[in-house]
Amino acid sequence: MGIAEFARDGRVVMGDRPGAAVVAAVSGFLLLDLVAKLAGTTVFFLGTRLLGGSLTVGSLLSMVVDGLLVGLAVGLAGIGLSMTYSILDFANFAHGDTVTVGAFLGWVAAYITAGLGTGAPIAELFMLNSGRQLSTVSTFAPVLLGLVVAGVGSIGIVLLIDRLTYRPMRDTDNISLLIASIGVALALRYLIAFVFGTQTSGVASGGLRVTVFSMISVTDNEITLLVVSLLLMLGVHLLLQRTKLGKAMRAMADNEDLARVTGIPTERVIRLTWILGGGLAGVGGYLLVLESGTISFNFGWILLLLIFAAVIVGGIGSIYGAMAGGILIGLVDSLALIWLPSGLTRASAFLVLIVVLLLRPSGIFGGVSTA
Amino acid sequence: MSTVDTVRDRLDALPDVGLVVGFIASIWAVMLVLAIAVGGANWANLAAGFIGSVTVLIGGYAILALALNLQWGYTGLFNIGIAGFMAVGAYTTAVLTAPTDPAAGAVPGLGLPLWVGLIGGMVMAAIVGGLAALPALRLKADYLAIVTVAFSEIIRLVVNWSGLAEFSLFGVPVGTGGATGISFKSANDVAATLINGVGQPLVTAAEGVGVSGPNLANLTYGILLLLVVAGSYWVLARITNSPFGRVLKAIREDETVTQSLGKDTRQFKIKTFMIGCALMGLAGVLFRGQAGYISPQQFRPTITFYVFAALIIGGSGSNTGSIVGAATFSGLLFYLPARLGENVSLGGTRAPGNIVDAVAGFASLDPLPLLAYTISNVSTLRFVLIGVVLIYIIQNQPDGLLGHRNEPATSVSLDRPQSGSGGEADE
Amino acid sequence: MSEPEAAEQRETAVTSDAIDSPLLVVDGLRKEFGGVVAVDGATFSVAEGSLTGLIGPNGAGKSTTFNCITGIHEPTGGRVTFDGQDITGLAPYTLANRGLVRTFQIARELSDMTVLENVMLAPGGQVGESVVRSVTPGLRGDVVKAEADVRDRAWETLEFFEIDHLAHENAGNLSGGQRKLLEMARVLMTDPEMILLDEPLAGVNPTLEEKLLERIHELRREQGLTFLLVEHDMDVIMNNCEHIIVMHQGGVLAEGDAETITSDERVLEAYLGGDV
Amino acid sequence: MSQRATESETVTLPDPAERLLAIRDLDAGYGDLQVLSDVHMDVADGEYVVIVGPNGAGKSTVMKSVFGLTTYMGGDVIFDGTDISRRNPDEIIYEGISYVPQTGNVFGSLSVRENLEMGAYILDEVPEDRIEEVYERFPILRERSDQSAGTLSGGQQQMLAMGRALMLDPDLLLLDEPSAGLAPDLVDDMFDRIDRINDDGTAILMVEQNAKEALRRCDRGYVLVQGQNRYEDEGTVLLNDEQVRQDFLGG
Repeated sequence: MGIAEFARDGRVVMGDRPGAAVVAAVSGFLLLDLVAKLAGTTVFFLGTRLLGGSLTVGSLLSMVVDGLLVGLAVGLAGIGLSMTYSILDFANFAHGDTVTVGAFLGWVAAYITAGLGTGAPIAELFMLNSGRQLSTVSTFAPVLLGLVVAGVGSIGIVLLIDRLTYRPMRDTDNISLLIASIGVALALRYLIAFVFGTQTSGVASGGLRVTVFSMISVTDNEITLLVVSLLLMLGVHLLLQRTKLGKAMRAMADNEDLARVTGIPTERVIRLTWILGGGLAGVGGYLLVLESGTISFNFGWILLLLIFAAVIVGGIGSIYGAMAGGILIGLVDSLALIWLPSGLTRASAFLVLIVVLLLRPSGIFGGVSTA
Repeated sequence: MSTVDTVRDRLDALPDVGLVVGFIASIWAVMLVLAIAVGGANWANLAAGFIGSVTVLIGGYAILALALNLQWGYTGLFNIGIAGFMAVGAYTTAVLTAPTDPAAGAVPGLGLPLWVGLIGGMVMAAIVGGLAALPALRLKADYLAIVTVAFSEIIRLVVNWSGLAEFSLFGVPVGTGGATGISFKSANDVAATLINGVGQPLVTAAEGVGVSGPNLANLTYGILLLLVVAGSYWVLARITNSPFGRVLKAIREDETVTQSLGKDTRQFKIKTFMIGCALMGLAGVLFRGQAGYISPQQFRPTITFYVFAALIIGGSGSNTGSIVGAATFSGLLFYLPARLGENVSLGGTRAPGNIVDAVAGFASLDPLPLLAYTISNVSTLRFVLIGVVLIYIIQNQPDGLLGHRNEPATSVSLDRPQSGSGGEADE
Repeated sequence: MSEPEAAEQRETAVTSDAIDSPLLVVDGLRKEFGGVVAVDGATFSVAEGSLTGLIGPNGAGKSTTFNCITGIHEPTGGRVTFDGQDITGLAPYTLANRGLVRTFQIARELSDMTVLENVMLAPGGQVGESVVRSVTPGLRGDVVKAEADVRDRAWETLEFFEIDHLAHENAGNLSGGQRKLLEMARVLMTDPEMILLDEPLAGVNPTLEEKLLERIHELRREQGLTFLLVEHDMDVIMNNCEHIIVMHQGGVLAEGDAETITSDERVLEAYLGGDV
Repeated sequence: MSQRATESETVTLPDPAERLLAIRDLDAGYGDLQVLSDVHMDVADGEYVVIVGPNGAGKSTVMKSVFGLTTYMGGDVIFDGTDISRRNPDEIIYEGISYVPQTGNVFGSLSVRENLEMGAYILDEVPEDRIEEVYERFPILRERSDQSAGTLSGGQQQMLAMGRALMLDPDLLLLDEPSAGLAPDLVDDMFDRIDRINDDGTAILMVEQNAKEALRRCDRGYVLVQGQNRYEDEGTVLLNDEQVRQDFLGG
């Protein structure tokens, strides 16, 4: 099987040389254009602007920072999607709504603890509409508590969902599982809408603004996102590389049959997959709200395709790929603004997704651990 | 499981047309009963409203489910970009038929007749579908799914983009209207004209029993849509009950074998994708653009998943099942709960404004506030129900209501020929 | 190796019953997967109307050869000629339409289709495979007429293989042996000139085995079909094939009739795992 | 002359309780396809037993059946006095049997050392002494310790697969065609290593395509034809039996 796979890959790459060449040409052109823009020169050809324009280093840097921050959270959420894909072998369309669930659980916890004693009615706090904006600096303890609740809560939810939905279907084909996950996605999303309504609530805004290198300005909430994401990614790395169960997870993603004859308890590995994936999704969602400031019942669902893009670009099944892919997609989403009108930047991220799937289905970083 | 089985057994006994007509008629009956129960003196008008709306929904979802059934149920092509192909069809029709001199603030179009617009929309959807299919069809099912859904989102973002809201096409001003959308020749108006022309006596009669003009027009439109469903069914049945359909089924089962039996499977897949997308494009304008107005909001990916739910409930692989599924989904899961929520009240208990107040009633052992809250939010909860039904079906009854049926892909009776061969004797 | 020497080697490789009218010629076929060479210059031919056996120990490259001939894999090197025409690397459907078809080692029935549908799928160039003809009133008449012919032929073929009583059954419900019969019936419906059989008897009980072999011989006799057969069961090969090709380590080790093969010490060694 | 299976049935088979592994009247296959019928086999403590036979005889199926990877259809598989015929692989591994599949037998993305650790997954702690023993047995694995297994050569992967299987110090090691796909000059080396594993006390049941070499080295051999026992005897006796040799070409 390994050999056949290899051969097929080889053939695919061969057949796609022209496609790869086009991609390389386009990337080269964009890079050249970027340099021209930064230099403030414009090149005209036959009366039309060929490349160039103007762009300040400062605005470029702030775009990079934006993209990096969103990308980190997307990557964090993507780890779970990638893991379920490689270990349970299906594309989980409910993953975006797990992100939402985690975010709501976390924010309700943070909001209520921050609001206790302020005299705000409990209903307003629970519904996240007291109008108060939390920040890491001003309400450190509640924000931290919310983070923990987001992780733990979403773990509980995904374990319950696995028990009810996916476990009875362990031996079914991956398309049936995918469809079941669409059902889960609908149910989760509208349960949230049932409880919290469909409005968008503003819940967080930076309490402190720090300027770095006198050009980049970031808030305390953004720094929290950065620090927590990096720490969690490091944690995942250590878990997978150093712990026995983490290694077993990688082993199972690699070769499930061999894992079974080696005595690896596959159900336990699956449980760990949900725990890690669900927890990171919840935390990722919580952090995204911390950064963007607003929360609504379908923000995770809207994010799902971006998470898919991150995971596929990084090579589905690869956890490091998901992290790297997240950052890359975050940057594409943000930097596309240099060339495209703001309404189309998201489309460019999806375009990257499609191009990668067609030209290099194993991802840019090429399946570090393949499914 | 056993309930579904009994339902299935009974369904099996009916001929297909009877099955579909019976199904839709019973949904109408349910609506009628509801209207009588809650409408008081106004029941007839309410019933016409309910039945009209549910029929439009059934018609729209049935066309979409039939198209998806051709692609997925027959050929195994997991297309979850339905919303995007609907948008292509709808926007093409809109741009072709929108008036050249629109009202202030609206977007101009080419002002062509509606039928030209409809054909144009289908052709464009087929072309875009074919272009999407060319590279994508070699991907495995779940990757194809992701590519198609991403593709449909790109389409939506493009029509939503303000840069295309109004532009000049070879000197002629046209546009998509961007986020605000575009108005064009309303398909509904055609129904209204029809009704007010030849159907004048009918209108008078309807008004006599209290049915309003718009409700009657809506009902007429729904029935027109059902005629389109019937036409689509006829075409698809001929496509699938033929050697062409046989090859499609074979591709779904095992593409390598199909190839080694001499079929150029790629061609079959692309054709199928184009035909299905054309139908999706048609549904895009007839269903979403009923009122002569479309906007990008109407083509979110969610609608794709509703079509999947409809097809899976009915049974993928069966044309009749597609329609039955669409009727079940739109009638019983999508429309009915919302109307029940609006029209059922709990005596004096007013629904609390949020869930906290609703649950607070429990402190005084009063479940009514929560119940009232639930009822008033039933239009949200129905989507939870749809999700749960989807999970239940895929776990317990993956063939849906009718997917287990054997609908052999052929254009003739398959019984052993009576004359000619004398069996084993001559071997 | 000098030219004449190589030529001489080739001469001796082909035994006395040299093939006068080869239908299929495999010349220097080579297939690599990554760095691994699975088929390494295999050269042999199959005479028209013959029943030729292809055997060899595990890993000899039989399946890969099969897959290269039938277009499942693209060969890395070498040439395959069928009926005088170069068919190297052509897609499976093109080959089938030229009369070269195959069965699969593990029967690959289309399990959610009926037995009759399975068989009716096979004939090439059916008018009803055109959408326009199938849909348009008036034109559909031709489709229906052609379809009736296909149906009648399908019934006859099922009767020939004695599985007509299963015609309306889903193919997935058939037993292992019946599936093998169905596969044979299906490839026969393509009107082939040559059929490549990949272990048609694996998992088939002796009675059914007898029946299948009888059918194969009958098809050769009465329709002049050519068969190339990969089979593990040596008895079957020795008793039925007039020409046998032995593969070992990606190449052809020996060729000849049953007697030549069984008395060839190198063949025995190859099977016992010795270096040859 | 080797014992024909039909004759040996009249001779009573050894008492299963006295054998490490005893297979009796085993029927097994995949799904509804029966591959083995009435197969019997014995492996004594520390014995080196080889199963040979023509292609498609069901040799690998015997091995998979012992490890619970086939569809059970009848008969007994008795290991160390316990009937394991209907157990799953994850239970059987606790009994003291390890299995090395023919293909896909290493975790390609894990390092060599991690592969070995996975071999001892069911133990509470990583047995450093066992890893050390495996490294001594296969020094190349120590050199490649941190390299991912997917980058090893075919022969090295085969050693790693065996090393992984030895991590639990099994009483019985099941090897499925360990020489398959190896370059000819590596085959002898592989057989030498298997000899040494057996010399150190581990009983071995091995399927081998390379019948000549395997029969020369083993204690006893079974010839399987079409899913049934055909002959059994000392390896060298079988090897020199003209009838057995002909069996490989049918007969």
